[in-house]
Amino acid sequence: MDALVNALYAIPIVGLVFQFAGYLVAIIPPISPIILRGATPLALGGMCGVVSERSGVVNIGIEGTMLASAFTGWVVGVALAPVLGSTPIALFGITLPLLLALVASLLVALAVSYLHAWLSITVRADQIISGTIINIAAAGVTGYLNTLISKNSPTSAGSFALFTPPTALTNLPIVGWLFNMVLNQGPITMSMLVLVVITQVMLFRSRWGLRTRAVGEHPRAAETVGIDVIRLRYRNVLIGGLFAGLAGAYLSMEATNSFQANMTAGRGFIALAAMIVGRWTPVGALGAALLFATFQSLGQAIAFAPPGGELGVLMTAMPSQIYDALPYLVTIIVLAGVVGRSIAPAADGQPYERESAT
Amino acid sequence: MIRRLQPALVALASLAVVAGCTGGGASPSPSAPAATTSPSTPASVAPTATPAPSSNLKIGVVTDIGTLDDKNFNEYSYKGAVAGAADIGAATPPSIVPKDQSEYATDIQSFVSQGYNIIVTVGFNLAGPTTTAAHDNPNIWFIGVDQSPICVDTTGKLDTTFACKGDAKTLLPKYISLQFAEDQAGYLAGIVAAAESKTGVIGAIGGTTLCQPCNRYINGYIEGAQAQNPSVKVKVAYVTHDFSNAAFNDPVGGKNFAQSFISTNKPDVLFQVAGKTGNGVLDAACAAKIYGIGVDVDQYLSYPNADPCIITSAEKHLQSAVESAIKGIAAGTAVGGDNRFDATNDGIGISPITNVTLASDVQTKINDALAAMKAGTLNTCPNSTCNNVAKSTP
Amino acid sequence: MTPPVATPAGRSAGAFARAAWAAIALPFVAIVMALVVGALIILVSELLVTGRPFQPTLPLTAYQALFVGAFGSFDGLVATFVNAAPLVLGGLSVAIGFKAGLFNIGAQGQFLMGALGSVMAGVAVATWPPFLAIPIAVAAGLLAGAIMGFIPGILKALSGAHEVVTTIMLNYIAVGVLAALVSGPLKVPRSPSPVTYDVGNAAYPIILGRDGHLGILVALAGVAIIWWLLYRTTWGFEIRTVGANPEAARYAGMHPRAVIAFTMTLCGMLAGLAGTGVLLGVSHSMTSSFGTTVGFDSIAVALLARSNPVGIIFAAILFGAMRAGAGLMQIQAQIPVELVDVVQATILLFLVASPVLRALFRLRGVQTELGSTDTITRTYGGEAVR
Amino acid sequence: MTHPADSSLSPGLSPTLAPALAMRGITKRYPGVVANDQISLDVRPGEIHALLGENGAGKTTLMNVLYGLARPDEGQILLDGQPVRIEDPADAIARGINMVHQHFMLVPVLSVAENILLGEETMANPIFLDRNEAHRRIVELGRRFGFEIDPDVKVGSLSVGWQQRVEILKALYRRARILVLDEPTAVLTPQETEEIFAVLRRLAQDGHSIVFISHKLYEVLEIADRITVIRRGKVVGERIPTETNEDDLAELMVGREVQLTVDRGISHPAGVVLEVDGLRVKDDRGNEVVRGVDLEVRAGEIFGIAGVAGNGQDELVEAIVGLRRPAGGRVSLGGTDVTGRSPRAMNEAGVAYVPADRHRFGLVLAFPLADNLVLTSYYRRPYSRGILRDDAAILRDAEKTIERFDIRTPSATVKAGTLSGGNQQKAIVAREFGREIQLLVLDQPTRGLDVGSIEFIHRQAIDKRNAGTALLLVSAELDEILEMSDRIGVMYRGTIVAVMDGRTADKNEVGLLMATGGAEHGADATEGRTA
Repeated sequence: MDALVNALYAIPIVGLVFQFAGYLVAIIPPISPIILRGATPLALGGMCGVVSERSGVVNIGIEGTMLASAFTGWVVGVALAPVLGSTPIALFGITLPLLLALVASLLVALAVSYLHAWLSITVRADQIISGTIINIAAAGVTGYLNTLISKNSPTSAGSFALFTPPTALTNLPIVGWLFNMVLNQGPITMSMLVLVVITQVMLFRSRWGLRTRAVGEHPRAAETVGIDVIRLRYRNVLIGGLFAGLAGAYLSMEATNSFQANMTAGRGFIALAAMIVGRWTPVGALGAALLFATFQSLGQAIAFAPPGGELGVLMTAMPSQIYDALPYLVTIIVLAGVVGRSIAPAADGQPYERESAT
Repeated sequence: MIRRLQPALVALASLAVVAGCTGGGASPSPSAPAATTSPSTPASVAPTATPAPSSNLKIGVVTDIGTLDDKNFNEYSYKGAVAGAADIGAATPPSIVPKDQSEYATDIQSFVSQGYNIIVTVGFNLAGPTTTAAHDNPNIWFIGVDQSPICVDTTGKLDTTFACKGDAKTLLPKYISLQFAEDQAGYLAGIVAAAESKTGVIGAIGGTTLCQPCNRYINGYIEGAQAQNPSVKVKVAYVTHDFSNAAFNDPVGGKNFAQSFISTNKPDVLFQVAGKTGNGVLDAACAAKIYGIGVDVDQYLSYPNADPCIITSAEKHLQSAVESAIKGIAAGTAVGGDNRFDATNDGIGISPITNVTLASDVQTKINDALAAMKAGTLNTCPNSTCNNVAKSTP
Repeated sequence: MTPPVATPAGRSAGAFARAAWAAIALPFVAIVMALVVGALIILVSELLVTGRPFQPTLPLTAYQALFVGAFGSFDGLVATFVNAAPLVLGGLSVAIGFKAGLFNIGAQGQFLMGALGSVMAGVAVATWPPFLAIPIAVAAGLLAGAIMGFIPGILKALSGAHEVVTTIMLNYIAVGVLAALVSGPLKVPRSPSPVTYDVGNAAYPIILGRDGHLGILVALAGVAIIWWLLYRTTWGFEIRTVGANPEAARYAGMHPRAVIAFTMTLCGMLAGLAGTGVLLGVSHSMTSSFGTTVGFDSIAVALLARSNPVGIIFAAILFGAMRAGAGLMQIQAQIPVELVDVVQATILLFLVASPVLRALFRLRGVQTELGSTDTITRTYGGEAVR
Repeated sequence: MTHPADSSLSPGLSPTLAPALAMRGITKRYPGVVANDQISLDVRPGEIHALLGENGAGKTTLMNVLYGLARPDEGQILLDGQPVRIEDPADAIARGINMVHQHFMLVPVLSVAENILLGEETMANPIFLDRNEAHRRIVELGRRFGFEIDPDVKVGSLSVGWQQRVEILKALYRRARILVLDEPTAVLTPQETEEIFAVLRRLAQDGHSIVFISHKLYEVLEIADRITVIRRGKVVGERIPTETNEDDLAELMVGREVQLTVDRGISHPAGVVLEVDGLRVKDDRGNEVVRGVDLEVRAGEIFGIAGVAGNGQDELVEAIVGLRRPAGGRVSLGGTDVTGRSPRAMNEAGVAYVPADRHRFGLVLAFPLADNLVLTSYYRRPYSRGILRDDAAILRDAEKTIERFDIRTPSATVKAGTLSGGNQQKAIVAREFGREIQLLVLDQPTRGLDVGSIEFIHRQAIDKRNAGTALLLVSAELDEILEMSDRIGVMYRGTIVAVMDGRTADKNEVGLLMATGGAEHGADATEGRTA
């Protein structure tokens, strides 16, 4: 077996491909839980886009919504922890302040989404402008308050803890790392996986999903069969807001237990890209998010644990910035080449004027 | 809601500030913090225990791009300026956080035109604009953090080719540049890391390869570790290679990066040199149940999230350096040009050991190293190679 | 829906005043309202967070400093213009994209590449006479920006890859390219930190006060050229037609794909020129942290100006003034700089909610629509371009 | 409102004598117009009641009032004698009122079943749809009214006739008692129309009340039990088909005596202008929808292409004018091969084109009228030199054109979107007719226009023909084809299955060809998919 592998590796040029494949097999399992963690905020943000845009409301305010909820989760946790104590009450290191902070962050995400919904549905403003406002305002307000608060250097209420899967499961040959990838995670990451599946099924199998898709494609047709387009759009933007809020909470309450100005660092925009590359489906968005996160982790792994042999020589000779840019490059290539045209829901971005209102 | 928490927040703030003021790492004194609360929080908050002298010097701070609370240059330089102002009885210094590189000069100019006497500029990216401003305004004191060497031509103007023919000390006598021997602090941390490692593999994560102080920390760390245990393996990685958010402002990314790093390289001690991104690195270390080493200040105090696993921090006394520079200016003892802060003037050190108990021989080793640095017999940066990007040991 | 206006031959002064009010009433009210909101935020946050003694006049102090910093002195005014110049060009970049139905979030990356191009060329010709060096450096910036715009343009034209995604990704890639070059081949060898050489004679000359550089005029010229291009040439007509109705453009014998690629390239050139201006006019050399928010602020500028080239001048001056005054505001009131973002967002918010504003302030007969809704989001999601 | 599951479908179970639907004194005002002025209408159970009127007479507004899409300013609606307020479509549906809109309210990317279920979902549990049950009911309902349909087919891939059936199924699925059909036959072949009529008659026998909106006189006479005629928002008469005739109705409807057919005179065809040879064209999805079309159009004649919408006419036309690259075959113009030339090249070669969808292709609604008038010639002198536009010349010519073609607009600088549909179409016609051309391609040139505009456009077209231009007319309205064409080609599934003389062509024969493609293509009239 080893001899075979070595023989394959030794083939000129083509051997590099085998070496790379061998490197992937070796490197992916240990970093797979990290890949999933990297994908979590992107997938959740992407789902925010999916449910909102499937009903015809463009949402580029994902970044701002995430930021607002990340800030809220952190600040409420900070405020409550000294009052309510921080004894874990259940699995995942959940404490009462953490739980309340999560609720608060989701509420703020709802409020921000409500603003977007009001502007783009009721006021019928341009939805891209509305989203841009949310992004600027969220960055401004959270940055402003954070600067004021952090003059006093508060800490945090802690964060959700990772679940430790039984080693019997993770040590299984061949598939053990997959269990590790999925189970060695915190509550928000795990819920993300569940939510993606639920949303996917709901979108294509439930009444809500059918109505959502119809409203996003042909709102007038939906209205003529008695569907309240305005209400459905509101509801979907708000549901989307919950997803974005969860993504924000993930950043400040599960991935870390702190908040920094602009800590979303563009993840909301990448989530938007994931949604488009994933063709406006939850599973697609998760796939795109995983792809992005994989190449990000891979690029980093190459930097600190380069493969051996000729491949390693080749890879370490390249400017390291290439690996930083890898996920972005791959996203462009996938969008331009493999996925081709992603067609948005037909009524996406178009304000709807109710006929019966007149 | 937040108001009710103020006592708690203030207490925490004081703790964080103390972190910067406690002395060198050689004399761990865990009982110190509560006792010696320093009056260096923003003036209106801090309990002003001692009647301060008064001064009409106006002090202003221009930070680098980013935020004032970056747990790095910006934050501790500013805190130093606040402390210095409090010491000499001047008003609490205002600060400007530029939005981009093109604003450096105008922001400095804002203070100049408002008649400020001491302007603190933070970070090597401001070296050029500060040099120019110092040349144009010879009556104003400038304190530049990490801007050495001050590079001027023979007329005292900024030399963009870095030929550095002019003598900054005489041409720009009121421009003080503070530089730190991060390599020495890293060296001390390296001794601790190697001593506490059971597997013989330790790690360090830097924010970006473009940050020279980061390189000095890590190279010193490698030297120190190998001095303690010649067979130790030091794994080094940088989160990114540019100045994007990922370098110093993305704890989420830092945590993910560190988790990958830990799962592939399996170190059992991890040194972070990446600002807030590095706080994520410490989180990862704690989550993986390995030891973490903080940077710049005593992170056991400044970043309590990492308290379960942090064993020490490599410190540079940025805050006290800025503070003493201001005091020096007020007292008339300040000297322009490059001011180096290292072991000899207590400019660097390591924090009190926590979570582990050092073997006595290790403690001795640290004390010896520190003494040798002070004596100038231990060079932790041979031929200035410590400025280069650090690499994992083979 | 604006009712068709019959245009009588001569207009009275009163009618003109009414028309002028109609055009500016809404932005004016929005700005005032945004300042009020900003003031409330300052007061509330002072109460809740900082623990300083409560100063009810703090918002006034802050706004006064903001205003004085931006307009209170000649140097301040020049600083406002210097800050506005790249926003004008960036705003044009985003606006012309909107006109063609493209959402150029990539102004940021194009800005960086434009600056990088001009520093590379500028350093190379630093000792040449200025009348040669400046045009060469500017041309290099334009070219670099153009390439950065052409890539998403041609990708959209050929494969339909959505420009929102490609330009966002290219922004990140630009940061990496910049870092690789500035810390690598462009770095001054003896410098302790990554920085390029000075552009020397390629720097924009100072034409106004202490810091007012040629870039201010370049920006104004950019407005004139873009206005002329959009409304006085067939190319502009094609751009606008493709944006308003790509199918009709095809029917009319235009080539939407070519127009899209061309327009994105033009977007890139404009944003690149903005970067060139900052580099040649202000920083003269590049550090590896060269990066700004110009690219993102430009989106807000274009939206505020309803993509109108002349409106962009005023929007950019407003935003430029806030940047110029922010320094003094931080000095005198110690208000975090992010307040400026809050105020900017709130201005946009009130403009977008203009029907509400109009009802509140009984502004009748006032122009209300913000931007041409039709052409901004129409092509979202990659409507098939053939 | 509740009604037992299938009682409404059983004949003779409606005990009430009151009209199933009564609308009393309905008035609906929009800014500047009174769309409905004191309109009253009674519809009895089991009755097919026709609402006859020109485009813009207020028929659709009245039905929107009934359907809760518009709120009346005055008046009352009674169902079974009980006054009701209909708040929105959901309310209307709950009361058993259903509407088949002129522009189908179907979501093309959803399947037949999904479209039918939408808004009235059959649920397996409170969350998920019960697809099996829904499929069963849809198939059963279809069978009951004489057709079979696959519930899983995407609606976008169905022919118009089948989409019409889906719309009717949608209403039946909701157990509609009152069914409103707005211009249901506009795009159907006579045969398809007959089939739909048969369905409607069965529905009426079942006790459904049907409101049939139309402006086609003969159809109304054929299907309706009673006819209410409205003009300019007012009821101008009520008739029983057996006691009236087309002329009487036409006069009522238009308010003056109208010439029902344009006198097209005699054509004097000259040399061949357009020659299409074995042309094959693919649609956006890559299916070959034009499969070897041969035709020629001579100078001075109108060649009409009849066919059910979706048989490849659009793609054929787009290929001829250069908007779509042919997959094979040849197009020549005046003897020159112009296959695959760009729209601009075709335009310059003297081809003018009035597209079917004027909002999509013909106009840029956000632009001033003047700009729209030069949409295809803006780049030429006198409108521009090099890349420089000459706005003065554009405006000057625009004003001339506006006068010449009688476009009703306040000025040339008004946005095209603010004009009425008829005037928008006039603007396109003015642009395309107002220059030297060899070939004029008209795709559905009068769809949705009022009688006056239709007359105007038909007359302009005939003038062009008489001046020696070759005209290619595509229309899904067989009447228009028969009225205008000197020669008629029938298009079926991507080929021209027959060419006949326009004067002698028999309507039923053409209709049969449209529906079946003739005997040699097999009489698969009930086949659902066309592509």
